[in-house]
Amino acid sequence: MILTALDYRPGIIVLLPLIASCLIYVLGEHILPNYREAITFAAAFPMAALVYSMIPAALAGKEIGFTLLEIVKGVPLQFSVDAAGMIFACVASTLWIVTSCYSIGYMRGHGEKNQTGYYSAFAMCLTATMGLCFSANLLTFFIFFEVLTVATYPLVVHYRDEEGTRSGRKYLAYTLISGQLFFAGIVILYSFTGRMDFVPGGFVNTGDIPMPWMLAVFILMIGAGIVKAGVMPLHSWLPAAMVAPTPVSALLHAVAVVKAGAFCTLRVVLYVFGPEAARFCHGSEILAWMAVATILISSLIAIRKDNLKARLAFSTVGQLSYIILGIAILSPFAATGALYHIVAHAFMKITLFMCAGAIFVTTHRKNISEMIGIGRQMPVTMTCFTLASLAVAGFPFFVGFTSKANIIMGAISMGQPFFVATLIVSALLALTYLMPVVLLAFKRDFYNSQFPVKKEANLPMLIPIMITAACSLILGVMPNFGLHLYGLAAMAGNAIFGLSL
Amino acid sequence: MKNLPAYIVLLPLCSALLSLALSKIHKHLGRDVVFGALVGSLVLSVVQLVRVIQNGPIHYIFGGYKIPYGIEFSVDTINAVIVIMVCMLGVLSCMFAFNFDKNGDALQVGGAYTMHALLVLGMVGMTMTGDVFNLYVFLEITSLTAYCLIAMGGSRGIVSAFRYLLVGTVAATFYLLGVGILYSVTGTLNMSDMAACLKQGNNDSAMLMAMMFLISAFGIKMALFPFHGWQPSAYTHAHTGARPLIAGAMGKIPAYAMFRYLYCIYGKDFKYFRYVLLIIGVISVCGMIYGSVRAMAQKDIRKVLAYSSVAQIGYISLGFAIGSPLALAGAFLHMLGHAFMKGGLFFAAGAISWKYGTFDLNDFGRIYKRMPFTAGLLTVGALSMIGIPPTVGFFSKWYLACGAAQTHEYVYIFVLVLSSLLNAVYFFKVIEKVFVQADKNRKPLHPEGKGVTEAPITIMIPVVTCILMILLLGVFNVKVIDILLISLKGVAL
Amino acid sequence: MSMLMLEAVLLLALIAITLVVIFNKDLMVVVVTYCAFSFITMFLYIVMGAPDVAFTEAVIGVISTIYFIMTLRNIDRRCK
Amino acid sequence: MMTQIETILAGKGIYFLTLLLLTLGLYGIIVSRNYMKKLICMNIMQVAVIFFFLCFAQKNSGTIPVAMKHIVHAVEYINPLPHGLMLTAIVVSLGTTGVGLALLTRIKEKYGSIEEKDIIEGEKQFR
Amino acid sequence: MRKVLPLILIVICLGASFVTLDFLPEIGDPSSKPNTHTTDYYIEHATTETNAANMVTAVIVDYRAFDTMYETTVMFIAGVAVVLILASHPERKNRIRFRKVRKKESRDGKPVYRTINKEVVIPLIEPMIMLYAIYVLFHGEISLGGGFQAGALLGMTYILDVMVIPERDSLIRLPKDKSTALGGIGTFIYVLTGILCMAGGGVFLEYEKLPIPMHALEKHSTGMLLVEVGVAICVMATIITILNGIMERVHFDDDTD
Repeated sequence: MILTALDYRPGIIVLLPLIASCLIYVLGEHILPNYREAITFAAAFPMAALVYSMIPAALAGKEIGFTLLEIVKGVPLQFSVDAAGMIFACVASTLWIVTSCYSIGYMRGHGEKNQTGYYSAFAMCLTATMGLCFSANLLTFFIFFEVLTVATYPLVVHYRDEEGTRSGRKYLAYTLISGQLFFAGIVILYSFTGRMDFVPGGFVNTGDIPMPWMLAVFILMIGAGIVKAGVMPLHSWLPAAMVAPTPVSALLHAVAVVKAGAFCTLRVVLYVFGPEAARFCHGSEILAWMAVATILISSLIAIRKDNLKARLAFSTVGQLSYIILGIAILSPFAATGALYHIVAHAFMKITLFMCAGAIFVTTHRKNISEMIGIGRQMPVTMTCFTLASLAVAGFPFFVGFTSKANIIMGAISMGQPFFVATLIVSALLALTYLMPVVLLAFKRDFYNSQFPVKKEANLPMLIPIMITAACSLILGVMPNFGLHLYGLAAMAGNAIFGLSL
Repeated sequence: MKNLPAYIVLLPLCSALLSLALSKIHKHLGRDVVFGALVGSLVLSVVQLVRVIQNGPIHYIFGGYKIPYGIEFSVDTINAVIVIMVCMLGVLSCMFAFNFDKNGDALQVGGAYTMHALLVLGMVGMTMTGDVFNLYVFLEITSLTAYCLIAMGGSRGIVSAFRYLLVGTVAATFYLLGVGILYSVTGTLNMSDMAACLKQGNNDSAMLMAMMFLISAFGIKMALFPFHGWQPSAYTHAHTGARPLIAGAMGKIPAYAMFRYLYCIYGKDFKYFRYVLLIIGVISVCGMIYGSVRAMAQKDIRKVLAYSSVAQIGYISLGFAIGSPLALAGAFLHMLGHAFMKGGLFFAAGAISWKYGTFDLNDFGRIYKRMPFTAGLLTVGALSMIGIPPTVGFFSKWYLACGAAQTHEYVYIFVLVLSSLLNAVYFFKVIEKVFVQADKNRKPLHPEGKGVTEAPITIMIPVVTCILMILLLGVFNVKVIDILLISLKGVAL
Repeated sequence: MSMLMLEAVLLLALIAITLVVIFNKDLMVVVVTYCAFSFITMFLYIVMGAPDVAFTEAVIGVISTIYFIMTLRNIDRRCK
Repeated sequence: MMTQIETILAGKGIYFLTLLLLTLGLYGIIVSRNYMKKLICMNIMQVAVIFFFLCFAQKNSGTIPVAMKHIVHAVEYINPLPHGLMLTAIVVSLGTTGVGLALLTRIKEKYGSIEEKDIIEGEKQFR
Repeated sequence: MRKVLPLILIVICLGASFVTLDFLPEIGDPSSKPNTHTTDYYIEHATTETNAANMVTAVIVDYRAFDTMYETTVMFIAGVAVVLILASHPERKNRIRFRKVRKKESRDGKPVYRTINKEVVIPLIEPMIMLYAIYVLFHGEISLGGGFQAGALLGMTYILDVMVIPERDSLIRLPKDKSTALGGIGTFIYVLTGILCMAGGGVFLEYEKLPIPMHALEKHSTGMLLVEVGVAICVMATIITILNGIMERVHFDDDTD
């Protein structure tokens, strides 16, 4: 990637949480236990500010960034800012603040142990995520991808119990295997093309790699992304990782890990292979049909789950496949939709998870069947939950609508009626699995029996919930509000397919 | 400064020779002299590397005779780097050993450090020498000191040492036989002269036969897969103070000697070169899988690390088998990296055992609460073993894979992937033990307070340095690769 | 009889001794046979024109035999 | 007849016998179950290699490599270099034997036997 | 099975090597590679360059002196290793009982060791051996022998002493801590010679640069002599060390009969 302006901001952004992580680990347990949150915030706010400060440059289409050093022979460790990465960075940095705030409430309210490790690993995850956002080439991307894999592990095994250990192993098995295959794919790709840098629209020409190899490399490289994104045959680590504390689930399912998977798929399909090569080797078709199957099946599974977090997890699996589908359709609209769905899903799903966590901390209930009438006790929380549910289902004037509409338009423009049908059916299914929660919560009959008192969760938990719920409403009405996220998504989508704005 | 290479071997030698005599004056005087000499060697080896980079290879001939008649030390960038690695591990493990010589008389203390310095000396000499028979002598020095250091490890140690002695002597004999065959067709013992002579004559069958002997000799010494039988118990039961050095550096030097024979003496003109490489490739692939599979079943962290060494040595010889410049550079990077990884992991394990006297993985439960730094460093070392960026393990794997892709040997890439996944299985088992699983009732050997209680500083410095080296080598690997490539350009495929 | 024949005969004798060493059950016999081995070896070195090596071997042969015998006093003579 | 045998001996025979000795030593190391015997077989193996080196150092009608006034040509002296090398090898073998014997003494003290079977049995007692 | 399988393997290897042995030079061929390539130089220049008539000595302590230095070090290592192995975990019951001075008499009143007459061995044979050792040491360059053999012979004296009259102190009396230190010092003399050469401005072990006012060839002789003395001391000390180490553990059953 040729950089037009030298700018060290991406590097600082990556460095900030890294320093925070190290500081928390070193000082955490015994020296300054109560400064963990302070350190986190001290890193989170400047980081978000720095990310926001780069939006104008990204909107102007300037490619800013810098090369740190040559990380392996012939390939630099390079950071640059482009529209797609910017979207993800904005989401992640914003939600880090929100989640940290929520974590304080959750951890204090729930009396969790091992908080040092938790905050440290959390910051480390953010380092990796920011690195992913601003990586300018595949190798840099891969390095942060693997760091993310490892940094998430302590969060999954947070409770140090039997179940946590088991899901930790499952998580590692899935992500490490796919990561190593990704590595093999990168090596083979590099040996054929000799290039590594992300180019909108890809740098692989159809003649670069002989055909069976091309599909093999495509699948190897996609594997890592779709495992992290939880596409269907490879999703089972994701519900298992539900054992972790709720802020972790929120991070896993809304901010860092799964989005990183989706983002990885985006980078590989659209920035490495490009639409032509992806279509040429039939990789995109395989990807699209996997996504379709996932959307439908996961929604059906979600309906049957009684555990709220499990239901949300399967919902996540389905929603992420929207992004994958949007990428695999290979049209400008769909790509825009996919990118914007990263934003949309982040805000919606984090609201839902945080609500679930708030309910758990306040009432210690996990299952939906036990929550009948909870709307009486926690009206604000449940209102936010309702808003987010509607957004997930894709109601107009909610954030989910904008992204889905774009994907549907892409599918129509590519002449794929089946995908359109899938998206619409899945919206209905989403209503089917989320609305019962809302309806049961506000059911009048049980108002006085189970939850007599009005008692919300504590403020550090409530405020983030309200903020994200509001965001998912505001961004639905005004997609370009504040951070110009929709504009960035449209820019990226157009750049990939070589269209001018 | 023209005697620089000589000083590097003479400093540890003199200190070792006088260590026993000095120990009679004061129990720890010999030890301090040895430590000082090793530090001196380290400094000089760094100076040497700088000079080699600036002025090209150094050829130092002892006795001042002409080149095929005297013994030569030929130092190029590759072995200058390896010498630094050996000296550094030597210094660190000498410092580490300070903690394990409390109960011994002056003779034992002085003797143990004598052995330590001589082991370093043997490895340094083996790396720098340019004479095939001189290599044999250094090989024997390395072996004898290693037998002794392993035997000092207790009841199992003596049996391991005896087995290693038998096998090691067979290896030395094979090496001598290989040298004999080569000498009988060339009439010279100097490596560069021998290479020139071999190119002239039509000696392919003799060379092939010699190569078979040499591969088995070095294979035994570096514990390559079918010859590794002695290694796990030897690494496991060696003297605690010397284990990091033995496990970290000792296997690498024969590997370097094998590289010398393969690429500097034989070269690509050798008729059966491809077949030899194929054989090495096959056995290293088998070793990579076998070592990892065996390591998974172990409960003792020393055994885990020992079997993983079998696998990791396979990486190095795989690089030799691929043979493209990048793969060779990767093999050497892995050689350096693995020395520090294994050294660091053994240092960390030693720190834990210094406190709790145990190496059993089941006793490691949630040890991070008592020793968070050791646990964190252990984790970084383990991640490097698996090959997670930005540690050096990833980058050496990268170069190996790139080399394999350049020569279109894609099988090797998948073996690398498979092996690192198998590594992940048992190293995450270790990490899980350290961080996740429940406490076992450990009893501290030394009185300790509440909360965080790390091992003493002389143990922590080696651990920290090794892990730091892993990260530095990882991040600045291009510098190392550039230095290595200066000398690799001429010899690689 | 030429030198080469002499060498061959001596080598054959050594091989015979080696067989004794491998298959004998009494370690004392083995050690003493090994002493004979080094004695014949010394001759062989002289025949091969290496008096220096022969001299050394003569000395070493004695010393190592003494070592072996000393060790034997500490361990069982019989072996299975 | 005699000359034929000698040609064979000069070409391959002596080498073959030396190799035979070497392999017998190796066989002994593998087969013997007594560690003392293994040690002795190891010594035999080393001796075989020394023969190998001395074999090709010989010269027909050469004399021992000590310079004498009336012999001046290089052809008339036996090759001294392998002799020097083998001196080193012999010394090394003595050192190895000494260390091996010391180890054997310790093994006997610890395990009560130097038979492989007993030692493997005994190893299970120690961690 | 255990005996047959290696046998089969070895027979196969031998057969294969017998078929392919052609590449080795014919024995006794004066024009073969090893007998011409570098050897001619050694043979022709040994006397003139190093002032040593014995070419083997010239090769080992002059041309390849560096090898020999480490060979000596190997001996030293062996000695220290034996001491460390045998003393690293002292156990009371296995510690040696130094032989008590006791009258060895069998039932009919005659001494046990009748076959070896100590009155002959001690005053006559031992000094002769030592004298011979010193002769070998100093004449290493012009005739057979050298430092190693001399050292071994000196060590033999001690061995003989100990073997013949166990209850008597030897002529050379060396406990193991002293003998190992002595071995180190012996090797150090060797190293020091080399270092002196460096001090004189040469490379390591370049005898011509020894800082002593002598003719170049004499310097060679001096250097070689110094080196050989070092070797002799080290080898003697090591042989004694190893013997002491092993003997310490020996229970002389027949001592106590």
